[in-house]
Amino acid sequence: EVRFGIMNEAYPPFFAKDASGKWVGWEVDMMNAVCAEMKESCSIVDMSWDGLIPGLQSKKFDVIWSSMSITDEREKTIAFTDKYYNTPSKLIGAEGAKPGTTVADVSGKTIGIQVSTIQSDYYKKYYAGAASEKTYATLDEAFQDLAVGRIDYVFGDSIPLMAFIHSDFGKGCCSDMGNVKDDPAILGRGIGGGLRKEDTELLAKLNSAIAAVRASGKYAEISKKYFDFDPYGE
Amino acid sequence: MTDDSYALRVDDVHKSYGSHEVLKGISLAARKGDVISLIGSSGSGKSTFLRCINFLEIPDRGRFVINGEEVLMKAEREGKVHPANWRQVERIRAGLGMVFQSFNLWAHMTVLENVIEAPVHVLGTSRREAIEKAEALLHKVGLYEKRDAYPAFLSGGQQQRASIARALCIEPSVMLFDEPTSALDPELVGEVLKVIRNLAEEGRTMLLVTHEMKFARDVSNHVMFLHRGRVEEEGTPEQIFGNPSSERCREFTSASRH
Amino acid sequence: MTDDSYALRVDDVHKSYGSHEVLKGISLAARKGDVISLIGSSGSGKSTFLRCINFLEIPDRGRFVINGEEVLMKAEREGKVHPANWRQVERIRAGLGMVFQSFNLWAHMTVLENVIEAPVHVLGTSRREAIEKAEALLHKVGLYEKRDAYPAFLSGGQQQRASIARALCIEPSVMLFDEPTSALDPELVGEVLKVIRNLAEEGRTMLLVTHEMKFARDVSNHVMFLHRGRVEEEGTPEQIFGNPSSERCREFTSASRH
Amino acid sequence: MDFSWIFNYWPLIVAGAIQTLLLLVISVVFGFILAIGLALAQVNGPVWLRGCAKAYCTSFRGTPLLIQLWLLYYGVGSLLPMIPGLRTSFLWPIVREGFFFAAVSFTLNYAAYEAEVLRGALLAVPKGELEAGRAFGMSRWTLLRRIWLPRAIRIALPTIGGEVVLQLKATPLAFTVTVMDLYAVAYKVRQDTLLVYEPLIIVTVFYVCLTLVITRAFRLVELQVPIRR
Amino acid sequence: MQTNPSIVELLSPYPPGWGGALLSGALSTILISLGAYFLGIVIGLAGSAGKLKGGRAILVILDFYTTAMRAVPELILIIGLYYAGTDGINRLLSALGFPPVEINGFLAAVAVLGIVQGAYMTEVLRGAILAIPVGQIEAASAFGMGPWLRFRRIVLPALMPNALPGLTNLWMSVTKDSALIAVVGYQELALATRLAAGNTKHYFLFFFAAAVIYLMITIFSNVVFGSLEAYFRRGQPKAA
Ligand SMILES: Nc1ncnc2c1ncn2[C@@H]1O[C@H](COP(=O)(O)OP(=O)(O)OP(=O)(O)O)[C@@H](O)[C@H]1O
Ligand SMILES: Nc1ncnc2c1ncn2[C@@H]1O[C@H](COP(=O)(O)OP(=O)(O)OP(=O)(O)O)[C@@H](O)[C@H]1O
Ligand SMILES: [Mg+2]
Ligand SMILES: [Mg+2]
Repeated sequence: EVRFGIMNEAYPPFFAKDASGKWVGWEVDMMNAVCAEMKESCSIVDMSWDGLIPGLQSKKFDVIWSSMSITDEREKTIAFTDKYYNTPSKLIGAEGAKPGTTVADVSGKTIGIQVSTIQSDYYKKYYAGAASEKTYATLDEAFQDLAVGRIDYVFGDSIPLMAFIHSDFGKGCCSDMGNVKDDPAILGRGIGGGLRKEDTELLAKLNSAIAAVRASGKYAEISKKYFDFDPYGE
Repeated sequence: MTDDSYALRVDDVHKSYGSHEVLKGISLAARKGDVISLIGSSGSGKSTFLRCINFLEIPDRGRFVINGEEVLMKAEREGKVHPANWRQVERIRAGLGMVFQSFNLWAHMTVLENVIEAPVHVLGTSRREAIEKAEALLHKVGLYEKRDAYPAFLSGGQQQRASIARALCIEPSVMLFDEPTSALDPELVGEVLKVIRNLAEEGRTMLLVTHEMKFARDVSNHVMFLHRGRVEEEGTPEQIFGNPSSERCREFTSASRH
Repeated sequence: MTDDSYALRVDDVHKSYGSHEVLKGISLAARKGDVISLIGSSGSGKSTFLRCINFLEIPDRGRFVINGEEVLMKAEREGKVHPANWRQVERIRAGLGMVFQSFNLWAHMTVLENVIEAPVHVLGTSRREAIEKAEALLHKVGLYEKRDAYPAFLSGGQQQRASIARALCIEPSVMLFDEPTSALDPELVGEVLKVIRNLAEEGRTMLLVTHEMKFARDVSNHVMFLHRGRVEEEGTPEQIFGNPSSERCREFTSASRH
Repeated sequence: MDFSWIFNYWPLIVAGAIQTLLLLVISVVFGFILAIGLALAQVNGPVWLRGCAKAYCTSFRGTPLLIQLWLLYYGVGSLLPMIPGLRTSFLWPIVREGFFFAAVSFTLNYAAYEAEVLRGALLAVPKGELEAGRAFGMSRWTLLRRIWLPRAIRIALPTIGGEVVLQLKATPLAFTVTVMDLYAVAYKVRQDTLLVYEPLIIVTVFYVCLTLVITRAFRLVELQVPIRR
Repeated sequence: MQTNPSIVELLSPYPPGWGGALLSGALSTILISLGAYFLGIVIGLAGSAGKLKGGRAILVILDFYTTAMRAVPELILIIGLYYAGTDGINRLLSALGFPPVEINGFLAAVAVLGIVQGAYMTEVLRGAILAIPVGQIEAASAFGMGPWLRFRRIVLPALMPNALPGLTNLWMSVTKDSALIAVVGYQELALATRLAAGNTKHYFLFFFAAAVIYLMITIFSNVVFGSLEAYFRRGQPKAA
């Protein structure tokens, strides 16, 4: 049996526990597909973010499957599978702001970024000199501040950002500034499952299962339910 | 006679706790230099009467003239009265010294701090001056060595002496003593007697609750016997102790002689 | 004479607070029915001595035999001693009644509850029986009407009487009274005198701290005069009050007569 | 254990520690002053004031601090720019920041808890000592300043010490309004490196030191007046 | 895409409404808090007695306990006990040839929160005991009461009015600190609220609902603590 650790917060459409306590979302469907491919029975263990790494290390479960970005820094501590999705990053701004994501566009403005994301690395490399940064624990808080005008942009993954813009709350206040220029070195690594470093056997199995799901068309089938584009990225 | 000629004049004080009427109309008039003793059995309302005079208990009824100043009262619901102006009461209190039956020293201050507290923070005496006066007083009551001790570490009599020194240090024109010698040995009682006599000679007025008849007789020029919330009998010490007219008073005073 | 023939025997009690040596070796021996008065100036260590006898203060040194039972002591650091067995101390205390100088009634209990507390919870008397006895005692000290009042609402003398009733209710074989009449009027003092005489006739032993020389003379068969932490003089009341041999004692006792 | 990350993060750590300290000191000092008023209102204020103070304490102790912070930051905070002139005044850079809202809501919350403690302590001061003060002609204010409060605070000292430490533990919530306190820095390090214990240990060491300082300070005040036992 | 459910639908006790999840979260919150609180009281009583009466060694230990347990973030305690602790125990067990055990997350949380509460309570109770007029305790000793009887009959009733405000505060904070148990995968009120809000994006609605539930818990507790205080203040004259 393979146990998957998912963070016990709601991150729709990727994962969320519904009111009856059932796990739903793209990432959950993906997990089931990968399990079917591996011919393993799977279960979900949910934890707060604080509990994920200790839970993995003390073998409460085997894989972190919770939209975790792959970074060099993190790879020092745990092992990652190949990416299973990678969505573009974008800026959203106040309604009526001029679309555009170049350094000149954001110059002198304040950008809200979720703590310790690939976007915050990207900010450091490109925007740091021109714009100032505000760090948030969650994107939701950044959205709120954007709505009341404390910050000028939110920089993050395009999927939650677009979901916000289309929500009741975001509709009136904010609009899309466009995707940022890609930098594969930072943004290109995508989301992967996290494993204990010694579990190389499971890692190999997961990697081939992910590839198989992608190749068999199952991936596209799942994605169609949630998105009108391919979340795998380039 | 006008109010002005009295240092302390109290008329018809009433006080009840719930349905229990403790004071049923007590009056008193003291001229400057008078020493008036209040005697009476335990629970007869002596402490309550003293506490009404400085409004620690609010009397239900009564008229109070202290140092020539009448305490303004206003009517409340149920026919009771209330001081109209607490400022005035506070000002008047600063001229009244009180020694409590249970001492009530401030536990977070040393003896010396207790004694200088009111002079410094109520009367505005300079700290140095207050300390000088306090130390002299502490000498007088034999407590100089204990000036830096906290009340919890004192013997009963020492606490009582500290409490007396505290009251004397504000040089009040009227003093209210609630059994000031209850915890003192005979020698100290003699000392306190001397102190009170000196104060009376200086023209200060004293109201004294005591259970020691000999002390009352020695120290006072007027004695009041309280019984069942009324003044049963009053007069000079000779009269009260030598030849009381009321039966109850005779019984009471003779008990100390049996 | 053996220890057994004494109801209370104390040898060479020492007690210091910090560098201040309060008791410098006090001894006492009381037979059943003895009433011993301790007199002495304020701060001379009378209360401290009483409190050492039931180990509210732990004496630095001393030997204690109470009701024929010796309190076991063990040596501690710095040459001081300590009761070896607190269980034993508790058992012995249950046979000692104490009236505190500051009454120390339990504030969260009514007068009646205060009085029956120890009989019911320490001695295991049935509640009904304890209440009966308590009510009789409260009658005797004139506090029956106040049995359901909380201590904070009592006058000083009423608190003292409640405290006396509380001590009597456990029918102790040895009683320690710390100025039991300080807040009482002369009539009540007479009552307490009678109570003590009755108790003595029943064979109970009493140790009594008092500042009222007349009371000490009337009630006791032995008087001890404490001075500077030592027993300066002791003897029968006639001797101490009539013809004291020490200068200091003469001074002290004569002060109450002037 | 791996502490190599400290080299990259130490400026953040220092800044975070300062933010934590500032939040603690501000909320404790101002909260305490507010608490005195609230406690007094409950102990001997007029009926309506008593009711208001009680309601304040109940609602601020009764709801999570996080929610109070959010209501203030997103609710009141979004109304602030509508006050004419505020945007251009010198106050704006202060009242715009999350730190301001964190400090205000921590202060309000701390005051509610502390008021309750003080209320009990004020009631525990022996009545006789207050009467003595009154008998010597002390005004309400002098009595409060010289007798009632000093006595009450001494009685409550151990509990107050605990409340201050509790307040220290509440400061991490400031991160939800973008204040990078020490705990937030540790959170960031943990997110970046996925190290579980090491960043928290730095926080712990800082908290322990601060708690030691707090408890020692309270001990010193406690020892000022010896207690007979 | 999502339709727009009404408030009634969102708060309905049956899924997909979140009312049920919130209420069962509230129940867990209360249970955890109660467990931790009573554990804390027991520890606090023992701790304060030790601090007041104990010898040097006990004092040092208790000082360490109250300082450390209050200073160390609960998160590290709970992670430490639940993860590192179980790790350690199981390693020990397997070395001894026993099968591994599972520490229940709920019990771990109650234990951690209770131990932390105990540290605060130790101080609250110590202060409350010190505020009892010493004569009342001496009187109890003088009448031959043993330590336990003395505590039960005299010290406890006398300390309660002094301690209750502090104890009430601790109860108020533990009902909120119990949110920490999310670390070990338990869903109490705060987490249920975040889930509901995150799922539906109706932040204000759910945070408001949660605030109301917390406030109800508080108001009910206030009634309980208030009547306790009134009871224990019997015999005290009114404040002037
Ligand atoms: N706060 C109070 N509430 C209710 N009754 C009270 C209160 N204070 C005093 N009493 C009652 O009023 C009566 C008079 O009390 P007071 O203290 O004036 O007596 P006293 O003459 O000073 O007696 P003592 O000589 O014993 O001190 C007593 O019966 C007492 O029980
Ligand atoms: N806990 C204490 N710490 C330090 N000194 C104390 C303590 N208790 C009493 N003393 C001191 O010991 C001495 C004797 O006190 P004690 O209470 O025995 O006197 P006493 O003879 O009963 O006097 P009184 O007649 O005034 O009650 C006093 O000087 C007092 O200040
Ligand atoms: Mg009286
Ligand atoms: Mg004494």
